[in-house]
Amino acid sequence: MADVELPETPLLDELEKGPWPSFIKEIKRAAIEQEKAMKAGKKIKLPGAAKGLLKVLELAYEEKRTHWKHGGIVSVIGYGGGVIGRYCDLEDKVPEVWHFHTMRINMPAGWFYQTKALRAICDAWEKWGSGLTNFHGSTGDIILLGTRTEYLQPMTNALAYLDKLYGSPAPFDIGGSGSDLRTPSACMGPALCEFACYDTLKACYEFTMRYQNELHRPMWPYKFKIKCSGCPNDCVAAKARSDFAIIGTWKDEIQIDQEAVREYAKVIDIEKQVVKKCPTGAISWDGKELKIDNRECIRCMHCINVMPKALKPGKERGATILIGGKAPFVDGAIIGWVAVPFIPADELIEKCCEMLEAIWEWWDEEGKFRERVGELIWRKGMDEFLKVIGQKADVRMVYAPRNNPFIFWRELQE
Amino acid sequence: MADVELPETPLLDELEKGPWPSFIKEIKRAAIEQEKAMKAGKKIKLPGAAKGLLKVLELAYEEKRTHWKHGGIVSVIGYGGGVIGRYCDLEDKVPEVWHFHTMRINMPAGWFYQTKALRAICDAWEKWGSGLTNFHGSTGDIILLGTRTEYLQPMTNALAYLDKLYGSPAPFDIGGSGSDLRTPSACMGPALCEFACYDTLKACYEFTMRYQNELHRPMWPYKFKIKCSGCPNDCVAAKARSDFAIIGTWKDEIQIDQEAVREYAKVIDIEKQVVKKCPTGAISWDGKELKIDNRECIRCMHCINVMPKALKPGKERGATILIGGKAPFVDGAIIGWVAVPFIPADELIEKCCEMLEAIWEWWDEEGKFRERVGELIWRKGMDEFLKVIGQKADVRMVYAPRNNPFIFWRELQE
Amino acid sequence: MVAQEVEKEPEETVEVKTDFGPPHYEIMLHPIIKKNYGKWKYHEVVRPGVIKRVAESGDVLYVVRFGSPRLLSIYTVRDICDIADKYSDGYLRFTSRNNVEFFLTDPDKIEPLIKEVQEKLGFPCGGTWDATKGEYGLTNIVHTQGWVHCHTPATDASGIVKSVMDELYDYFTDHKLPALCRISLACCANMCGAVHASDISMVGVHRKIPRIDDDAVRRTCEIPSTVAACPTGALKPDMKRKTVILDKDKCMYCGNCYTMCPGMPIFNPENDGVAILVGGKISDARYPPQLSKVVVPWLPNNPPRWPEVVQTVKKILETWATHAEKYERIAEWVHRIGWERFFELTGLEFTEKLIDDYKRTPYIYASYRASAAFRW
Amino acid sequence: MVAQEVEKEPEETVEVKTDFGPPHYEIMLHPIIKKNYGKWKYHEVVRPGVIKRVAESGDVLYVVRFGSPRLLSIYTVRDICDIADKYSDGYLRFTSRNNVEFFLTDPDKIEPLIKEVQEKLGFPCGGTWDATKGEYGLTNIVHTQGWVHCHTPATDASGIVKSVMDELYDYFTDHKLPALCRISLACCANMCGAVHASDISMVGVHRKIPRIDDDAVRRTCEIPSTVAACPTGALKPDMKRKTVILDKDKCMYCGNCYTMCPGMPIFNPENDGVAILVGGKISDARYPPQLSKVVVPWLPNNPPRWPEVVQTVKKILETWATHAEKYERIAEWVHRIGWERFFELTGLEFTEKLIDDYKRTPYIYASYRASAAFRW
Ligand code: SRM
Ligand code: SRM
Ligand code: SRM
Ligand code: SRM
Ligand code: SF4
Ligand code: SF4
Ligand code: SF4
Ligand code: SF4
Ligand code: SF4
Ligand code: SF4
Ligand code: SF4
Ligand code: SF4
Repeated sequence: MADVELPETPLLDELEKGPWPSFIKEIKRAAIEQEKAMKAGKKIKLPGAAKGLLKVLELAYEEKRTHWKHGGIVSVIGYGGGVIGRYCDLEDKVPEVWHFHTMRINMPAGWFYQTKALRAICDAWEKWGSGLTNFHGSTGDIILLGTRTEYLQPMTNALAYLDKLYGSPAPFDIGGSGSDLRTPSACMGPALCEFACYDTLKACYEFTMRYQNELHRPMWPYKFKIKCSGCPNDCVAAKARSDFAIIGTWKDEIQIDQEAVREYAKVIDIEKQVVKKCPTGAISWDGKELKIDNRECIRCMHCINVMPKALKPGKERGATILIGGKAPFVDGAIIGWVAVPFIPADELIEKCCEMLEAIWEWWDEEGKFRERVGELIWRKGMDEFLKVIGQKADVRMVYAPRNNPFIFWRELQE
Repeated sequence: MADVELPETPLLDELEKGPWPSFIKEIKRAAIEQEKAMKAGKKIKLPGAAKGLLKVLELAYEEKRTHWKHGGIVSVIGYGGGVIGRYCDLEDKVPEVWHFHTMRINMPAGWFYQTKALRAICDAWEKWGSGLTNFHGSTGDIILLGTRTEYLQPMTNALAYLDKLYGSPAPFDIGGSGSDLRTPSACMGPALCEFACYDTLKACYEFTMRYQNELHRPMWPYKFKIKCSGCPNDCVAAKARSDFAIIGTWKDEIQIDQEAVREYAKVIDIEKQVVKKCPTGAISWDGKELKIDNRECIRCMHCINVMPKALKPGKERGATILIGGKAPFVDGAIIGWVAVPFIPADELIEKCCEMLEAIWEWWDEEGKFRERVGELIWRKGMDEFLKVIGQKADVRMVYAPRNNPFIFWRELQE
Repeated sequence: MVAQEVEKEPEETVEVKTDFGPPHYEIMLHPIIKKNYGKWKYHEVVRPGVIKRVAESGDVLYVVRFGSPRLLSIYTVRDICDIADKYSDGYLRFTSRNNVEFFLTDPDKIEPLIKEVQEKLGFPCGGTWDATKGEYGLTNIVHTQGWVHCHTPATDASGIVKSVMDELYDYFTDHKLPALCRISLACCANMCGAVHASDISMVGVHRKIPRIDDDAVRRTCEIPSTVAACPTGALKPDMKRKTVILDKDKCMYCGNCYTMCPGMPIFNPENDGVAILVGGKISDARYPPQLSKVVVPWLPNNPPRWPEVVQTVKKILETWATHAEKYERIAEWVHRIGWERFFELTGLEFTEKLIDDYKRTPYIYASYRASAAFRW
Repeated sequence: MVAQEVEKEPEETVEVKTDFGPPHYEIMLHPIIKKNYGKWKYHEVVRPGVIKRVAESGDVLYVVRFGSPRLLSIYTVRDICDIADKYSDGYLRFTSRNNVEFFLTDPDKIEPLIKEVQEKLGFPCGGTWDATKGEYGLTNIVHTQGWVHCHTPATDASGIVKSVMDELYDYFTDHKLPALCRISLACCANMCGAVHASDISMVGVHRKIPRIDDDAVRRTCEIPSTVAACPTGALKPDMKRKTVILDKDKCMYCGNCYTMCPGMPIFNPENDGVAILVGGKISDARYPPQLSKVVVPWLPNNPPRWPEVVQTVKKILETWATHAEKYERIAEWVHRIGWERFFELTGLEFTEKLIDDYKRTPYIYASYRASAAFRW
């Protein structure tokens, strides 16, 4: 690697030290290897981008500030989202990254890959971009970090024909950004996890495919996120990070394999680790048999988590829908709250689609610019929202009923 | 009583039935006895008032609505509050109660009486009013229910000279109403209760006397209430019903009489009734000795309540100040929250007075019309309020720290 | 002496005196109380209504409590005084929940006192609780004026209270409840009392928008403060016509505008009624103070005895009493069993009306269940 | 053929194709996964980083997890692919927290795999936890772009994460924690990630008002939406001058206006920094989901290694780890011991800055302690 010269980055170099893998090493590696590849005759459209990034970043570290500017509108043909425009305020000093747009690529549900697919993406991005990526962005997309405006379209095409041009088992499409449906995501669910109460990958895929238009063409008041977790453990943080969280759960009784419980009893302290930790005191254990009072169980998953071999969610499976989760702007951070307590697994996708469409129509009509759906519901009242989604009020939607008697009786007003 | 004729009140008569003492019987009794007294030659300035009330009330019961109107401004010389003006919208039908103003009389702290004092009030009110009272109003005053505008001043004078004119051991003064300091109240505290952590009656009396001007002359944005409870049991509901709640508490260790605990153990289940019910699990009991981990104790009073003979609040006594308690208008019902975690008993009255005066000054300056102090603090921030009362922030003021990073750094702005 | 001068009452000739304040409480204390002030050692509940208080000095005082209708004629107050003179050395007190208490030094006089009070006044002995045993009586209902005196009520106060207490009488005279249970009533949303933080409360509610009488508004109201009083921003000033305009979609019939302005009465006989709240709590014992929560949005005004309200309150009380553990107040009980079960056990209906949507209230969001964990 | 035509890349000549969506996930599944899809029976943690998954069919799959810096050059991705081809039949996955997982059928290959990954990639094996034993590893930090790519950051992302993970490395490779602990970082209050609901989070914060460049505002901003973006109402449009006016007393430096309008940069090298939040939680396990709470309002930006931030995070983590019971996440631990003790044990200072005063947030009041019950 000695033949490639890197800029001096004394501050960044500090971040190559220590045991945790270093992102600085990654940037340097891209800088070096892309240059080497170019020298070796490979087609590289954006030489020096990673090197440019090093320079900009070192300066940021020196000055304790970003050197990236607002992006303006950059996009690809037929799409309104999926690209985050980005310019550098050091145009003269570091022209290599004056444009440094990000592309968001819709990952396969559950982030499963064949190496063939990954290699193909690498090959295309080696050619058309900085050679830098995020696996993954925090919405779940594959993030391709940094390219110029004029390469956005060819790179998009490269992905669209990734199978034909690069030997991928399938092409890749652009993900969401802007005021559109963001790339839905899902926990590994039934692919690997015994707790999954519905098929998270299928649901995620179905939503993604059915709402390609909503995903690719921002036309709403603001962004909208869907995340699918197979059980209340919520391994994609759907409750906090999506407007529409689908959390697998069950309605009937936890399945118990008493023999397996007794096996666990040999290695763990069931009384202390399970019985005492049940939030509703629903469990008892007499040294031989584990009893669960399923009327008291709130399906928190704890006991199942501790003894996965012995306990399983019930057979009547489905999901709870939580609505409104989001980051703090403007009305404050929200963890989504219950919109529908239970939808059976076999009706789940269809029911969700019906609801999603109704919600979007209403939000489109009533939502203010940059008003997330949770904020709209708060402004309009759950009453109206429940009508929109065609649900009856259920006490499971609240921690507690209202504490004031200021109730609207709209039906009584003439 | 047959010689006094009462109006027909078939609906109200239903409320004479049943075992609980009947307010209708009281009204009727006043109607009858006042008339009889008059016939017997007693001076009665407002004959027929109670009878009039029966008529108005029967009509209210028939029509399911009140017949009382806004009061306008009625008051007595030198005072701005203490009288609730009230007119009836049935002037023609029931002229006896066309005026029916209420007088609020400042009760003795803790609602303790000599019969001589009560009799004197009765005598004066028999003459100048309807003969109807509330013992007591829900702020704590003696409520004299219903008289005419022209009798307000003589009745006030009767009370002011109740000792001289009616043989009361002391005169009585008017209580608060309108945008003033409302009549402070106190639990029986040290007078009867072994739990009192400071002298509630003395505190209540001191505030009342020191702030006679504030109590009698409404001049603030809105009402302000002070209530004194001797311990966290809060027998005057100060936390919920006063802007400034003084709740007795202690800082050191609960005093335990182990012998007495063992006595209790003979009649109650200490494990179940005490140990298990301690909210922080601070108590243990081995059948012989009760141990309290006072670092874990949150002074909730439960264990002391159950075993008053064995347990006592610690010796380092004082009070917690909660601020902002109020009914639901406008910003919602509030249970007061901690403004000062602990003031030692011997500094309590002076510290409270300092704080009260600072709060009132600030509120007077900054408060909007009809804005309770709790609402003002909410609008302005605890930050500013703490400066006003000269307190440092303490984690005991909150259930939890803020959940957003939207913090003002006023000291950094030039 | 002219005739007119003779007519002047002494009260009309004295010099006005102000700001002398209430009597000092010390004057009003029974000698035993005065002697042992601040030196009480412990108390014991002798029977419902009777608390034995023992001082460090060894003195013993029996405090005997009686239920009162609060609205008292002076003639009844005099009777009370007679009894106090006879049994209680001329001293007595009222509690913070409007009960009457007498102080006895001789335990043998307890029963005669109770008998005499019941006979003469019809006031029941009770309203206490025994925390040691964990056996609780129901005490008096804190309440307000209603149709007896106030101008803004959506319901009566004393009539409902009488009806409820008639029905729950035995709970007052006995210790049959598992924990403290405070009932309150307010006749309008001003909530004069601790309705916003009681175990069970009743509050008068309107369900129709105020009727704006433009003339009356012009004549009697300060328009800016009336407009400002509206918590939902439903009122706008109409400068030209010197009145106010009401946006009926925003009004939730709180009546706050009527409190400010007589020109917009809101009462409505057929639509006014009573909401029921539960689960408020004030003491710090075991569980932190809680605001009350609405569990029935409206019951009709059905005077003279409001059977729907009475039965609902009774149902809630008895359901709780049957299922709660010792010391477990309604808030704590519901915390343990969940609101799901509360509605199931009481048979009350949960509707969208019970989901908070009052934007001014800062708790709205905290009430939404941000969790997929619940009972079926 | 003209020269120019020769230059055209295939990507420049294909027909634009849209809305075909991501690859179907099935294509991407390892054959054993596909076969046992939805039919997994249980899992066991073999050692930190290695989860044995057993299917109803009896099939066994070892999932081996490695920490990743998330920001990867394609050259490293290719290395990862090489390893997957060698050990994992050409399949792999990433987790929702950016770790890499390989699928092994032969347990004997686990150690060689771990060795090879460590040597070639420098990625540590770990990031798992064993709920059965109640022994937890720390996993990767979810984070954002920072100075690497974003225009609004108040701090960097990857640099702090690297520094923190270097310090907490052993917690990743081992199961030394009593419960799950999720760390997140966002470089500004937009909080791209679950910073608002993580056990420990770091968020970039400004402390100075934005600088309004009137020219730039005029040139580049939509004034109404910029004004509307301000949560505190600190901005007003200045119609005449076609710019905005800022009320500095109302501004709490959130930067939301700058997100909308490049004309009012808010970054400020000396005053920007990092706030620390704790006690967020998302799973329903045992205790309901919680928002994170601010416990340190600001720490300086001190690149390249942010020692103050690193030490504070470590101090919190280790204090918790020392005192918490098994399964007790930070939220649950604090719930048990009280915030009083949290501040005492961690040595952090509680100041007025930590008391909520963000009026838009609907939780403000619920955060005020309406109780006289607390610890000393
Ligand atoms: C790339 C990514 C961070 C990352 O490093 O992973 C990201 C980056 C940006 N986010 Fe984000 N957000 C990313 C996931 C999130 C998440 C997490 C999630 O989706 O699970 C959140 C919190 C959840 C939520 O949606 O509330 C999030 C909440 C925001 C917000 C605040 C939204 C709000 O309602 O409060 C903004 C502000 C905005 O929309 O203007 C925002 C805005 C932005 C912008 C576009 C900056 C801006 O103001 O225009 C950032 C572009 C950075 C850049 O230069 O590339 N980003 N953003 C994540 C998307 C990658 C992907 O597609 O996979
Ligand atoms: C791989 C992953 C899902 C995915 O689709 O990528 C995953 C996988 C598993 N999670 Fe998770 N969780 C994953 C992210 C999450 C998240 C989301 C996050 O961290 O942002 C959460 C919510 C965090 C929160 O509550 O704040 C999450 C909360 C849990 C819990 C709840 C634990 C608790 O006590 O609160 C369990 C149950 C347990 O194992 O105790 C759980 C259990 C599991 C199990 C045991 C499920 C199973 O049967 O396989 C999985 C492996 C355990 C292990 O690693 O030792 N998983 N898990 C994610 C791993 C990320 C990583 O690389 O570390
Ligand atoms: C008489 C009394 C009820 C009773 O029957 O006991 C009462 C009666 C009235 N209250 Fe009250 N309040 C009474 C104690 C309370 C309490 C309880 C307390 O003080 O412990 C509260 C709740 C605590 C609080 O202050 O928040 C209370 C909260 C209100 C409110 C709402 C204040 C708010 O900030 O939300 C109003 C409305 C107003 O001030 O305009 C109000 C207004 C009124 C008015 C003056 C009606 C009005 O709108 O002008 C009532 C006059 C009734 C009448 O005709 O006599 N009253 N009021 C109580 C005073 C008696 C006394 O002095 O002892
Ligand atoms: C007399 C009175 C004080 C006064 O100055 O007037 C009083 C007196 C006593 N209270 Fe109280 N409380 C009185 C109103 C209250 C109130 C206020 C209210 O009801 O509006 C409360 C707060 C209610 C709430 O939390 O919502 C109150 C909450 C308590 C508690 C807390 C019980 C709990 O489990 O939450 C105790 C402790 C106990 O006894 O369990 C208590 C304990 C006591 C004790 C045992 C204190 C003592 O050592 O003497 C007193 C007699 C017990 C009895 O009656 O059996 N007192 N007590 C009030 C009686 C009203 C009545 O006539 O019934
Ligand atoms: S959310 Fe549940 S189903 Fe999905 S991976 Fe996590 S534990 Fe498994
Ligand atoms: S799932 Fe949770 S609530 Fe249900 S029994 Fe298990 S530990 Fe208890
Ligand atoms: S508040 Fe405390 S001190 Fe006062 S009467 Fe009640 S129990 Fe006694
Ligand atoms: S006062 Fe309350 S917290 Fe303290 S030891 Fe007694 S029961 Fe426990
Ligand atoms: S609650 Fe309302 S109606 Fe009843 S007395 Fe108070 S202000 Fe009047
Ligand atoms: S009743 Fe209440 S909400 Fe309706 S206009 Fe009047 S003040 Fe506003
Ligand atoms: S958190 Fe803020 S600064 Fe960081 S990537 Fe997201 S929008 Fe950009
Ligand atoms: S930084 Fe935030 S608070 Fe300040 S002006 Fe901008 S949007 Fe408003």
